[in-house]
Amino acid sequence: MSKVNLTVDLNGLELQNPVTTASGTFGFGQEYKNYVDLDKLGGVMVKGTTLQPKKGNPTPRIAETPAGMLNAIGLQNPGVDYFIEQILPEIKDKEFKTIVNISGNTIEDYAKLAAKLAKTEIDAIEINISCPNVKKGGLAFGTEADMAASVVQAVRAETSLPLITKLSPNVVDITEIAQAVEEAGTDIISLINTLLGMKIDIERQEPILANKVGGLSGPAIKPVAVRMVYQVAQAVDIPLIGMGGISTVEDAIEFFLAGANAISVGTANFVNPEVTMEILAGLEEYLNEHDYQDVNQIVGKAMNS
Amino acid sequence: MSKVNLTVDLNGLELQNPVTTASGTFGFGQEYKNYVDLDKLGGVMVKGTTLQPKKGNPTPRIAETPAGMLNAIGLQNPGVDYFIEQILPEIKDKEFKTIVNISGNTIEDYAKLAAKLAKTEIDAIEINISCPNVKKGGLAFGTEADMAASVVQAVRAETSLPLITKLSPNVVDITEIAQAVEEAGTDIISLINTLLGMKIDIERQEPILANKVGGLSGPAIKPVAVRMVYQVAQAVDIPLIGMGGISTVEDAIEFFLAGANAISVGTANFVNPEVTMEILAGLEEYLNEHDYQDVNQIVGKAMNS
Amino acid sequence: MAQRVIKEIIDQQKIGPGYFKLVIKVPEIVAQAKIGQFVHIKWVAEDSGADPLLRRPISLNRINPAEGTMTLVYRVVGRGTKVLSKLTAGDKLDIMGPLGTGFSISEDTNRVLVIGGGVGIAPLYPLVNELVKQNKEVILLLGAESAEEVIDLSSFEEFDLELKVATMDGSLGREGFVTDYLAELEQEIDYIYTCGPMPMMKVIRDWAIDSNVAGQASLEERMGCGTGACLSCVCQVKIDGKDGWTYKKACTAGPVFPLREVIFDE
Amino acid sequence: MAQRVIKEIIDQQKIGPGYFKLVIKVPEIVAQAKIGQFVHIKWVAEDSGADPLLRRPISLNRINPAEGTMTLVYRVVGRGTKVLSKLTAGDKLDIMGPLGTGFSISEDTNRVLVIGGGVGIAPLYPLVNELVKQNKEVILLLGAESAEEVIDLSSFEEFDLELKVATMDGSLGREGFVTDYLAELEQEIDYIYTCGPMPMMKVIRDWAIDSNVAGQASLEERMGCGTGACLSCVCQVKIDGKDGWTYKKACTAGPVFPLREVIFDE
Ligand SMILES: Cc1cc2nc3c(=O)[nH]c(=O)nc-3n(C[C@H](O)[C@H](O)[C@H](O)COP(=O)(O)OP(=O)(O)OC[C@H]3O[C@@H](n4cnc5c(N)ncnc54)[C@H](O)[C@@H]3O)c2cc1C
Ligand SMILES: Cc1cc2nc3c(=O)[nH]c(=O)nc-3n(C[C@H](O)[C@H](O)[C@H](O)COP(=O)(O)OP(=O)(O)OC[C@H]3O[C@@H](n4cnc5c(N)ncnc54)[C@H](O)[C@@H]3O)c2cc1C
Ligand SMILES: Cc1cc2nc3c(=O)[nH]c(=O)nc-3n(C[C@H](O)[C@H](O)[C@H](O)COP(=O)(O)O)c2cc1C
Ligand SMILES: Cc1cc2nc3c(=O)[nH]c(=O)nc-3n(C[C@H](O)[C@H](O)[C@H](O)COP(=O)(O)O)c2cc1C
Ligand code: FES
Ligand code: FES
Repeated sequence: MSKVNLTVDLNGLELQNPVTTASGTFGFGQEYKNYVDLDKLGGVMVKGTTLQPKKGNPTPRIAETPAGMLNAIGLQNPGVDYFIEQILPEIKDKEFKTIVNISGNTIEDYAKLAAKLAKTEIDAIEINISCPNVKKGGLAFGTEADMAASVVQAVRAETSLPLITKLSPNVVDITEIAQAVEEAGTDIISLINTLLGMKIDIERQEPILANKVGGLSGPAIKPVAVRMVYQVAQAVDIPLIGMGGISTVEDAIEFFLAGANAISVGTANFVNPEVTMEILAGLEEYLNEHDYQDVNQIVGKAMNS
Repeated sequence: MSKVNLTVDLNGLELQNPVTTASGTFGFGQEYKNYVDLDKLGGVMVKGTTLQPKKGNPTPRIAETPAGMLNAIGLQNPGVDYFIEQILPEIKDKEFKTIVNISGNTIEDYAKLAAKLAKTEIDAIEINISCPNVKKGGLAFGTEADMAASVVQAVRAETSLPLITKLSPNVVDITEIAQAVEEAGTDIISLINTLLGMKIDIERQEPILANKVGGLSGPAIKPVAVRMVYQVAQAVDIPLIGMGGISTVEDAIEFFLAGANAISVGTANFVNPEVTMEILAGLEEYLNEHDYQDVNQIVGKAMNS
Repeated sequence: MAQRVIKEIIDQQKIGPGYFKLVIKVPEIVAQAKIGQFVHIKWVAEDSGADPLLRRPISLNRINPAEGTMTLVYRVVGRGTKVLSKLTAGDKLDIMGPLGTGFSISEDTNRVLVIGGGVGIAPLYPLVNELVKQNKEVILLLGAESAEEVIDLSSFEEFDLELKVATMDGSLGREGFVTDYLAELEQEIDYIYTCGPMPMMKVIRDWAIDSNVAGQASLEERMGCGTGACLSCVCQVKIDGKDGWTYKKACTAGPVFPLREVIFDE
Repeated sequence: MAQRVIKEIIDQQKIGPGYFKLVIKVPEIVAQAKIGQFVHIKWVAEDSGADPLLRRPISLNRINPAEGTMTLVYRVVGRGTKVLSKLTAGDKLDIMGPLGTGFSISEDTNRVLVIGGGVGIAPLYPLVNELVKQNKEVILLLGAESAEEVIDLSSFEEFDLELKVATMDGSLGREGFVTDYLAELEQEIDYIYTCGPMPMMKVIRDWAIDSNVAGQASLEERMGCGTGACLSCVCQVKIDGKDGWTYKKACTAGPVFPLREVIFDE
C-alpha cells in the first residue's frame, strides 16, 4: 500500500487526518484510551461544555430505536472553568486537535464561553447551535438564520480560534442557515446534530426518556445527514465536517463524496469502540485501491455527477 | 378474547378500524389482494394523484438505507381522470374507505383535483402538501404555514368531502403548520410524509437515485414520526392519522399512545405484505390484554404521563 | 395466485466463485410457478431486525412441481445476498411468489436462440427445458467471466441443442463476449430469449432489430413491493403513441419484456 | 485494562424460565476481571445489521482465570437478550470488559449480609465465593418469583453459610419478599451487599440506614458506551455539598455504589 495524504486543512485548522469524534459521544477522549490510539485521531470534539456546571436530565437518558438511538443527556458537564483547569491539561499534548463544543441558552453565554476558551491551548471551538434560546421561548438557535448568525458573530468577536458551527437538521432549508453562519464568520461548518425524536414504552404507556423527547442519532439518520452535507457543500465555500450515522468506512466515504472535508463519528463509538481506527485504515485502503494520492481528491466527487 | 370496538370516527370520516395504508405504498389496493383481505382494512390512501398523467422519475427510484429506504418515484400516476374513470369503479364497493392522495405544483392544481374528485364516490381526500410549489421556487407547500393553509382553503372551497392534510416532517415546528391547516379547514391531519435523504454509491461515486435525493421512510424515521404526532396531538383539536415506520403492532400502539386516532402503514407493506392484518389482530389482542373495550381509549395516553 | 410463505431451506451449496444454489420446498408456490417468474425473498433469522430492510427478487432456476421444490441460483453482490449465502438447511426464508410475467413460447417459432450472461443464465434453465420439450431447435449461447461461473452447464449439456460458451478469461469456450457469436450464426433464427447484463442485452437487442428477429429479454430493476404497488421497478418500454415509450413495471408486466421494445438506460 | 475482543461462545444453556447461562472463553478479560464488574456485549451474526444497535451490559457470574472463561447469566426481557438467547456454541460475541467498579471487601467486616433478588443474584456468586474464602460469616438471602429462578442455588448450598430463600409463589423457601427476612435477623451484621430490583434495594437501603449498617448495592441503568464517555448511565448518589447529591456513572464509578448513598428514583 503506497502512502496517501490524509492531512486536511480546514480553513486554517489542520488535522493530521480527517477522522474526528463527535461531541458527547467520546467524552474528553481519555475514556476511549483502552480501545483507540488517541494520537492517531484527527480531532476530538469534547463533550458539550457550558458556562456553569450542569447536572443534566434525569434518567432514562437513552433509548434504542431501529438502527438508531435517542439521547437526552441534558448537557451534563462540569462547566467550562473545570474543563480548562482540570481536563485540558491532560489532553492538550495529544496529537489530535482538541475542539471544544460549547452550548448556551443566551448569546452572552456563548460569548463568555468563547472569551474563556480563547485564552487556552485548545485548537478550535465548535458552536452547538441546537440549544434552546431562552429569550425566544426555547426555539433552538440553529433553526433561524439570524439567531444562528448572531451566536456566531458573538463568538467570533471574542476569539481568533478556528470556529466550527454545528448545524441542527431540524430545519426546512439547511443551506440558508449554513450561508448565514458562513457570512457571520464561522471558519468551518459541522453537520448534522441529532433529529428530534421520541419513543414510547407501550406497557408503561409513557415516553421512555425522562425528558420525553431526545436526539436521534446513529445509522438511521445517515441518509438525512448525507443529503444535508451534499446541499450545504454546494451552498458555501468553507470546509465541512460531516457526521450522522457514520459506522463504517463506506459510510465515511459517502460523506467525503457528498462534500465533507472531514468526518466525525458519534454513536458508532458506543457500538464498536475501535471504529475510528477501522475507518482510518479503511480510508487509506479505499484511496489506494482507487488510485488516489490524497483524501482531498474525493471530497465532493458525487456533487457534480 | 372479548370483542373490542375498533371503529374510529375521524371528524366525520368513519373507519371500521384505524388501520390504513399509506399513499404510494399500496397502489390502489388491488395490488395486495393476494396477501390482504382488503375488506378488513380501515382505509386505503391511494397512490398520489395529479391532474395530468405523470411518467415519474428515471430509475433507480429506490435505495435501501439502515432500517429504511429512500424513494423518488416522482409521482408516476395515470392522472385523476383515468383514476376516476378506470380505477375507482373497481374499488368503490370495498369495505375500506377510499382516500385519494392529491398532489399539485400550484394551488390551482389542488383546487381542480378537488373539484373533480368532489363529484365521485371516494370517501375522503388526502392533500399531499410535500410537493414543490413551482411559483415559490420549488419550496414545498408543507414547509410554510401560509402556503399550507392556502392549499387547504383552496381544496376546502371545492368539496365537502372529509379533508385530510398530510404534513411534511422537513420543518422546524410541525405544530405551526398543523395549526395553520386546522384553521384553514382540514378535518383531519395525517403525518408524517418522508424525510429528505440521499445515498451515495461509493464505487460509482454518485447518488444512487437518479433523482439524487429521495424520501426516507421505514423504521428509521419512526422516532421522528412519533415525536411529531405527540407534538401535533397537543396543538390541535382535530383527529390525527399517524404514520412513519410502522412495521409491527407495537409500533402502531406507540402512535396511538402518542395521540394518533388512526394509523397508516407504508414501507412495511413491502417487507411483509400481510403486515396490516397482523397489526389489526395484534391491536385487538393488546386492547384485550390491557382491559380496554375501545381503541379510542388508548389514544393520547402517553401525552399526559 | 402469488402468496407469501415462510419455509425452511432444504439445501444450499456454493456452486462457483460467489455463486450459490439454494433449494427450498414451497409446494404452494411451485404449483403455480411459470418459467421466467421470480420470487421476492427475505431471510428470517433470530436477530433479523429492520436492517437490511427490503426483500430481494430472485428468479426461479428450477421449478419442480413433483417434489414441490424450487431452486434459486444467485451471486453475492451486496449485503442481502451475502446474508442469504450464509443460511443453511433448516434456516428459514420468507418468500412471496410466484411473481411477474415470465417467458412465453410461441408455437410459430422453431429455431430459437437463447443467450445468457453471468448470473442471467439462472432463469434460462426452465426455459430451455421447455423449448427442448416442445422440440424447438435451440441454439444456446452462454457467457461468463470464467468457466466456474457458467451456471447449469452440465445440465444444458444433457439437452439436444447447440451449445456455445464464451468466457472473458478464456477458461472455457471462446475468449471474449458471448455476443461475438452473433455475427457467426450460420442459420436463420426465428426468435431470441435473453437474460444477462444490460450491455450484453443491448447488443443483442440491436442485433435483433437489425436482423428483424423478435424476442424476449428478462430485466432487472430495484424492487420495493414486488406486487405492482410502489412503482420503483419500472422499465422503459417502447410503445406507439405520443412519447414513443412508457414505464412498465418489472414486477408485474415484467421481468420479461419484448426484446426489441426495451430501452436500456439510453 | 478493559479491552474489546470477539470470541466464540463455548456453551449456552437455558437454566430457568427465560433464564440463560452463557460460557465464553476470554482469557484476556478474565485475567483482569474483578467481582461485581460487568461486560458490555453484542452478538455477532451474519445478518447483524444496525438493528438492534447498542451493546448490552451483563454482570460476571463466574470468573474462571484458570480456564480463561467467564459465565454470564441473564434473563430475556427484550429484543437484545432474546437474540442472545438463540446463540449456541461456536457463535460469536463481541465483548468489551472487564468494566466498572465492582464489590470491595473490607477486612474490618465479619458478619456479612448478602441479598439478591431475581436476576440480580447473578453477580453475587463471585462475591459470596470470595467472602467465604476470606472466612466471613455470610448470611445469604435470595428472592425470586419461583424456585426455578433462584440462580446458582445449588452452588450456594455448597458453601458454609446461612442461606434463606423467599419466592413470590412460595415454590421454594418462604412465600413473599426476600426483604421480609430483614426484620427477623437474629444477629447483628457488619455489612450488606445487594443486587436486585430497585424496590427491593430501596427497602434494604432504608433498613441499612435505620440499622446503621454500611453496604454496597449494584445498580442497573441504560448504557450507551460503557466506558464513561456518554453520560447515559448516571445514578443519583448522595454527597456532601450544595445539592446533597450528584450523578455518578454506573459504568465507571459503578455499577456498585455505597448502599446508603444511593437515591432510587425518588
Ligand atoms: C426479477 C429479478 C430477478 C432476479 N434474479 C436473480 C437471480 O436469479 N440471481 C441473482 O443472483 N440475482 C438476481 N437478481 C438480482 C438480485 O435481485 C440482486 O442481485 C440482489 O437484490 C442484490 O441484493 P444485495 O443485498 O446483495 O445487494 P445490495 O446492492 O446491497 O442491494 C441494495 C438494494 O438494491 C437492490 N439491488 C441491487 N442490485 C440489484 C439488481 N441487480 N437487481 C435488482 N435489485 C438490485 C437490492 O434488491 C436492494 O434493495 C434479480 C433481480 C430481479 C429484479
Ligand atoms: C451493570 C449492569 C449489569 C447487568 N447485569 C445483568 C445480568 O447479569 N443479567 C441480566 O439478565 N441482566 C443484567 N443487566 C440488565 C441487562 O443489561 C438488560 O436486561 C438488557 O440490557 C436488556 O436488553 P434487551 O435488549 O433484552 O431489552 P430491551 O428493553 O429491548 O432493551 C432496550 C434498551 O434498553 C436497555 N435496557 C433495558 N433494560 C435494562 C436494564 N435493566 N438495565 C440496563 N439497560 C437496560 C438495553 O440495554 C437497550 O439499550 C445488567 C445491567 C447493568 C447496567
Ligand atoms: C449521547 C450523545 C450526546 C451528545 N452530546 C452532544 C453535545 O454535547 N453537543 C453536541 O453538539 N452534540 C452532541 N451530540 C450529537 C453528536 O455529536 C452528533 O452530532 C450526532 O449524534 C450525530 O452523529 P452520530 O449519528 O454519528 O451519533 C450527542 C450525541 C449523543 C448520541
Ligand atoms: C415508494 C413510496 C411512494 C410514496 N408515494 C407517496 C405519494 O404519492 N403521496 C404521499 O403523500 N406520500 C407518499 N409516500 C409517503 C408514504 O405515504 C408515507 O407517508 C411515508 O412513507 C412514511 O411512512 P412509512 O415509513 O410507513 O413508509 C410514499 C412512500 C413510499 C415509500
Ligand atoms: S416492485 Fe413495486 S411496483 Fe414493482
Ligand atoms: S454508559 Fe456511557 S457513560 Fe456510562
